[in-house]
Amino acid sequence: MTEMLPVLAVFLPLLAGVILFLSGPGPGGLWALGGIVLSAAPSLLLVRQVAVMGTIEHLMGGWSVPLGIRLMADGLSALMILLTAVVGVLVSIHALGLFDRRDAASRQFWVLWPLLWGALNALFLSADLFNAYVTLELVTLAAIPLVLLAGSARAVSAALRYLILALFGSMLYLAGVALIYGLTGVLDMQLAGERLAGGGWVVNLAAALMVTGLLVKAAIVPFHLWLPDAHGSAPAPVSALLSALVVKAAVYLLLRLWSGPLLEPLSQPSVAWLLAGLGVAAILYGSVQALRQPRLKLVVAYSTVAQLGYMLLLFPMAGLLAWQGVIYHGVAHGVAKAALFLAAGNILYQIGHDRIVDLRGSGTVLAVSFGTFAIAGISIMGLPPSGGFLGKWLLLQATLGAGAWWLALVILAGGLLAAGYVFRVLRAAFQLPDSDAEGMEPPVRHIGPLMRWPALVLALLGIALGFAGEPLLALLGDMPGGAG
Amino acid sequence: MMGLDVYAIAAAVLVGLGFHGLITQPHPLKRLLAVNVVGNGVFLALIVLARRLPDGPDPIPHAMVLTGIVIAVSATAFGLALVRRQARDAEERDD
Amino acid sequence: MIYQALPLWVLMTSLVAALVVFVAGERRHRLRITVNLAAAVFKLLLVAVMLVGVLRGDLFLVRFAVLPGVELILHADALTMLFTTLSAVLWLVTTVYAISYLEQRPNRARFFGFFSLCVAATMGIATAGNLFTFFVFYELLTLATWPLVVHNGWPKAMAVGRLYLRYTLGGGAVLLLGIVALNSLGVPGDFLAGGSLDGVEKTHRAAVFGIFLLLLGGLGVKAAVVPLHVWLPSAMVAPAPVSALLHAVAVVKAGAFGIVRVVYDVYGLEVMTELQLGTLLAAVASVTIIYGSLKAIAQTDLKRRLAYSTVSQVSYIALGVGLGSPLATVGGLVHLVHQGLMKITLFFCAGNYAETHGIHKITELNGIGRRMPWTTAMFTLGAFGMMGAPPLAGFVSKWYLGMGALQAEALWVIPVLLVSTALNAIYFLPMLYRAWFAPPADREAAAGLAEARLGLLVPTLCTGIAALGAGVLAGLPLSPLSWVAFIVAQEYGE
Amino acid sequence: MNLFDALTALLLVLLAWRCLIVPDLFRSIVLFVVFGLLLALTWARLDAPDLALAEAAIGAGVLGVLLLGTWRALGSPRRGETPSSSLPAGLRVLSAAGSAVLAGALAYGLHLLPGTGDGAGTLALETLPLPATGQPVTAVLLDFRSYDTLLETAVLLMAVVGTWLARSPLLDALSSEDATAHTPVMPVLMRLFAPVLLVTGAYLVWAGAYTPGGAFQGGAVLAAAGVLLALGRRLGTAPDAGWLLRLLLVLGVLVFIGAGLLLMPAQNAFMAYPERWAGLIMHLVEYTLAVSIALSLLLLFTGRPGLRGISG
Repeated sequence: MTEMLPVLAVFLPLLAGVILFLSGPGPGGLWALGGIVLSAAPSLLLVRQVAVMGTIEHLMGGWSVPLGIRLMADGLSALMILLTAVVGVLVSIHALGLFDRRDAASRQFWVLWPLLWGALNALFLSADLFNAYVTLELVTLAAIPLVLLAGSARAVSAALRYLILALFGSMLYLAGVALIYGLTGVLDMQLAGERLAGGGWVVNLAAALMVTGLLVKAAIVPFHLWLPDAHGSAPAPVSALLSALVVKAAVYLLLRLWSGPLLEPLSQPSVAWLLAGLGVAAILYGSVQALRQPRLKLVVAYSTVAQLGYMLLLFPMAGLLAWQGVIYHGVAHGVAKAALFLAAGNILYQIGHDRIVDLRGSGTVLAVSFGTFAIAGISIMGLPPSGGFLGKWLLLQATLGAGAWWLALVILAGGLLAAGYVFRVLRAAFQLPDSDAEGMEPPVRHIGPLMRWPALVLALLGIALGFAGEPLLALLGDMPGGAG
Repeated sequence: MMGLDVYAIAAAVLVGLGFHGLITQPHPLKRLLAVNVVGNGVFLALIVLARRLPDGPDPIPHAMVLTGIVIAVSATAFGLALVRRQARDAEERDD
Repeated sequence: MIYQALPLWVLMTSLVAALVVFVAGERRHRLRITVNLAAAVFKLLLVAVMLVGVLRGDLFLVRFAVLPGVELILHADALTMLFTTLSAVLWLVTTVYAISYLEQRPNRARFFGFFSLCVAATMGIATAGNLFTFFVFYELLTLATWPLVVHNGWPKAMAVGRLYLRYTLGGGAVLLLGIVALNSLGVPGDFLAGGSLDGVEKTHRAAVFGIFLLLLGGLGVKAAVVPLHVWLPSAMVAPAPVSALLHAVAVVKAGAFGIVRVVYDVYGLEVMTELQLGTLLAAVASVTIIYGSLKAIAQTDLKRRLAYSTVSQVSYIALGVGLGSPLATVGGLVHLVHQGLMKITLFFCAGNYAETHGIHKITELNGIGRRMPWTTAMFTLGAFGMMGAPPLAGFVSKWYLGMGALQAEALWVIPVLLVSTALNAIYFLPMLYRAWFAPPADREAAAGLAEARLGLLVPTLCTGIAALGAGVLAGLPLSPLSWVAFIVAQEYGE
Repeated sequence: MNLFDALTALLLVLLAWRCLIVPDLFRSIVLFVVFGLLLALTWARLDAPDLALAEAAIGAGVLGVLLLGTWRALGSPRRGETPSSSLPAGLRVLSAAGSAVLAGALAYGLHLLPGTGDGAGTLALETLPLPATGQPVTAVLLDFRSYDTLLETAVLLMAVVGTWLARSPLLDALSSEDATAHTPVMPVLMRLFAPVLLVTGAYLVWAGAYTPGGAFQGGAVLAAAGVLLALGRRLGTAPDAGWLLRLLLVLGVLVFIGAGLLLMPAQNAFMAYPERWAGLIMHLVEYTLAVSIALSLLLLFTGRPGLRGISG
């Protein structure tokens, strides 16, 4: 049974998507709920098995590598799958409240989202360079239509930009894969890594192409242009999924390549520092932009641009602490950012806009949404007790251990800037309304428990992650491939 | 060494051309074409690679290209639907 | 097991109260008041049990590993109890005061929720067993106090809130850098009597020195050490109970307490002396003492004057700790409690004046002693205490500080203490004169007795008398002074 | 290498360059289609007949129809000249230089690759007699790396759903836009070609196991027949897909996943088939996939969930 779990983790969500596609406009939430359960169950079982037994592999079609495709669930995969399952279930519940399945467009959410879920799991399990390309495309093409659910012209433009850049990014990645296949004749990550030992000019070129492609997909500065528009204009559950999981997928693949076949080219100091430099630029630029956005969802979206930057700080430090820190940060960000987007979406839903200046004085009526935003914000700012803080702690330990003082300062500055944009929103909640606007209280739409609770639970999970370092890092285990 | 192969050079040039087109062309349809040119360059490179085996063409790059074509065309078709929608939105805004 | 985890329960009491208050919502006044008071009383009981336990030498320890090699540790030693007891007592009193003060005002659920959270954070700071845990609660305190500072929602309050965050979060970042840097030298930062550097100072002398500056910088913000004090006088826009709490117990004391922990339980006195850090600390504290007093004189607003007085007085703690001799330590630590009692009394009085007669300026105090004799009496008690008039609490602190300076052969401290006392008199005595002897400005103000309402007056009386008692009865067992002597005996291994 | 190859390569590059550089959108599209056809020829020459077919049918054919249709559907002001680049000249030069470096590096990289390969490809050719299909590429697609193929069909499904969500159906736009569909040429074309295309498509699917061709190429040709019918007003769109249409759209994926999952407990691996049944299963997968692919491509063209036949 255990060896079957990786396959089930990929195909039961895909199957759920197909079944929901087939089920048509029929009955409402129950089918969707069934789809969620069908998708989440194998993921959680798989994570448990990995925690108990260590790495699980599955040879697709029974063909051994290099002929066939290998699925591998190690600690990192398990952690990402767990993140996807937890965020996925909670966002799904929120979506049950938001998307009416009787509406033709909203119905497609329940087709695309399980497909996306399966695609994400497939990517996290992939141990094959070309299969990773296919799964990455799957993730992208499931994600972009979801952006359209908002139906606005802005969303359409954002989706188109996103599509073109993502397609270009994956072509660059594929070019790199072609070169690696040309060098080694294999596509399996581990085998390719063994045969690439010793490096060379072509390996460097392949690494450059693949990494650039992935940076485009991960929206790392300067390839971030599509992200704020796409994430800022999509419906809240979609924004949550995009920011928490989809952009992480590309970063995940980057980490996977770094700890595997591309270890040598990416560990050269010049490359490592270049990547970290991009990370620093992303942190500073994204945070400053987030401070200047007029709309709540755009603040949250630019915050994603900034937070992704932290994950690139891994490369020059390259020790176990940095590895743990970066991944813990990624997980914590996923949970907290999903909560932020859901909270922002709830505010938007309740009062019909998300202009920050006009939020003044709404703290009392929107107490729960703002409270959720605040709790999730703690993790985003990297303040204790939260998952974001533990990630920051590990990263700081890693930077100081490596003697990179200025990186430590960047991390701290990023935290302070994050505090700036989080509190800028919270300030609106505490501020008194303009005196002349009084008496014109805008009507507040009621949100049901389905929309309120998942956001709050996610935010609280962000706090709980501040106490869960031991078990999660035990699940993550050592760096794969003995990197560093 | 693979040696000097005109098709390999053509593949590389196609990638470069597509990249340039993507950066300089503002029209989304043109940009979609540019990305497809990049893709076709990569596919061509894979097919050139497939010819290195002594016992006939390597089926693995061929399978990769076929998969790649289907993905690229699917994505482009979706992209075209977005281009049409964007144009319609723009028209409605103008009216 | 349950007994050993008492520090956790003490913390949880406030945390649960905060949660209940948040969840219960704005309209359930009775439930909120009941929960607040019950929690405060219950906590006081727990603290009393723990106090006896510590005296008996029982071990209180809770550890929880959050990361490999990084633990959250809650423990209770004598120093913990000093701070915990002070907070628990003052929380109860302030809760009573705040319930009365905020009657009929909006957003009370929010206020009391964050109020309890703030106390929970303070308890965490008091019971923290290592720097990591300390930092967790130190930042939590920032987060919990910001909503209290901006509670009124006026544009001015929002601006001050921004200033407050800039200072405290910036300080937090610096502190974090220091803690992690210490960690990367292999020092987990556990709080152990006598220090826990484990000889690292011998191999990394410069780093250990630099890290102390980082730690001091981070803690100095909350302790309002000049020039990091700017936020404190501005934070006076907050409602009076908040000011009282910020000044007497929570925020500034968290900073001062952190300095005490770092000096005694992380660096240890030997290292402090060896690296000349004690002298540095004492010098910074002295500057702050004088500067704060000078600024206080220039203030016309009552609360602002009190705020600058706080800036000055809190640094007595740092001064005593920096001097490092046993007697100076006694003076510094006991001031942690004494200043708390006296300053909270003063702020309660200021709140009473503002709430009952709308008095904010010092000039408006004229003749108020006749209308509000009880409040003014307590104000007088606090003021004389601050000046250090015997036999009040402040005198005890200053006496020990002075003796300690002699013991440490730091004679330059004596003039500092004398000048400070003189300055205290310059800014307190005129207020007392106005209140008791100056004629009231208008006729209406001269008319009859108009004391603050009972909910405000009783807490004021309690703290005022406690401040008096702490001085007069300093010789009794379990007085703050005796307890501090008990701590010092442990720290110096006597 | 000979002159013919050199000329072909040069022509490819020239076509791509012109396609991206001409301001007129229509010419640009036509050039792209021609480029695609020449690419197909090139691939045939480079021992890749499967891919040549696929490129001709899908890359040039289906995509060409979609591109031209989209061009028609764009409002007249947007149809003509595309705005030239708004980038400052300096940046354009920079971009050109960057592209040149990219191309150069890639060419040099390809040049440096070892002249022979040893690895998965050789292994695939050696293992070939074992699986049920004799065509190497089909064996890779449906057996060794069938997982990729399965996932890629899911991409098609996503693109179809995405197109619905874009709510800009191409067929409706075309039929409302102009009357080309009503010209007398159309029905004739349709009557002549639709059956031919259908037969060709079916043949390609069936033959895929042994000769060049397969589910994708055959599916694309079948889709072309559908496009012709739609343009000739024998097929129209509907707002909602009936259950049969939905089922056919995902039939290939369902059979693929179903076969894999059902046989997994017995075979201990996903998509490993017992030797006796392997041929049958693979054929079943290929046929159902072809149907789904054809329908998906057709729906990418029509742009709305439903299809309806128009009698007349």
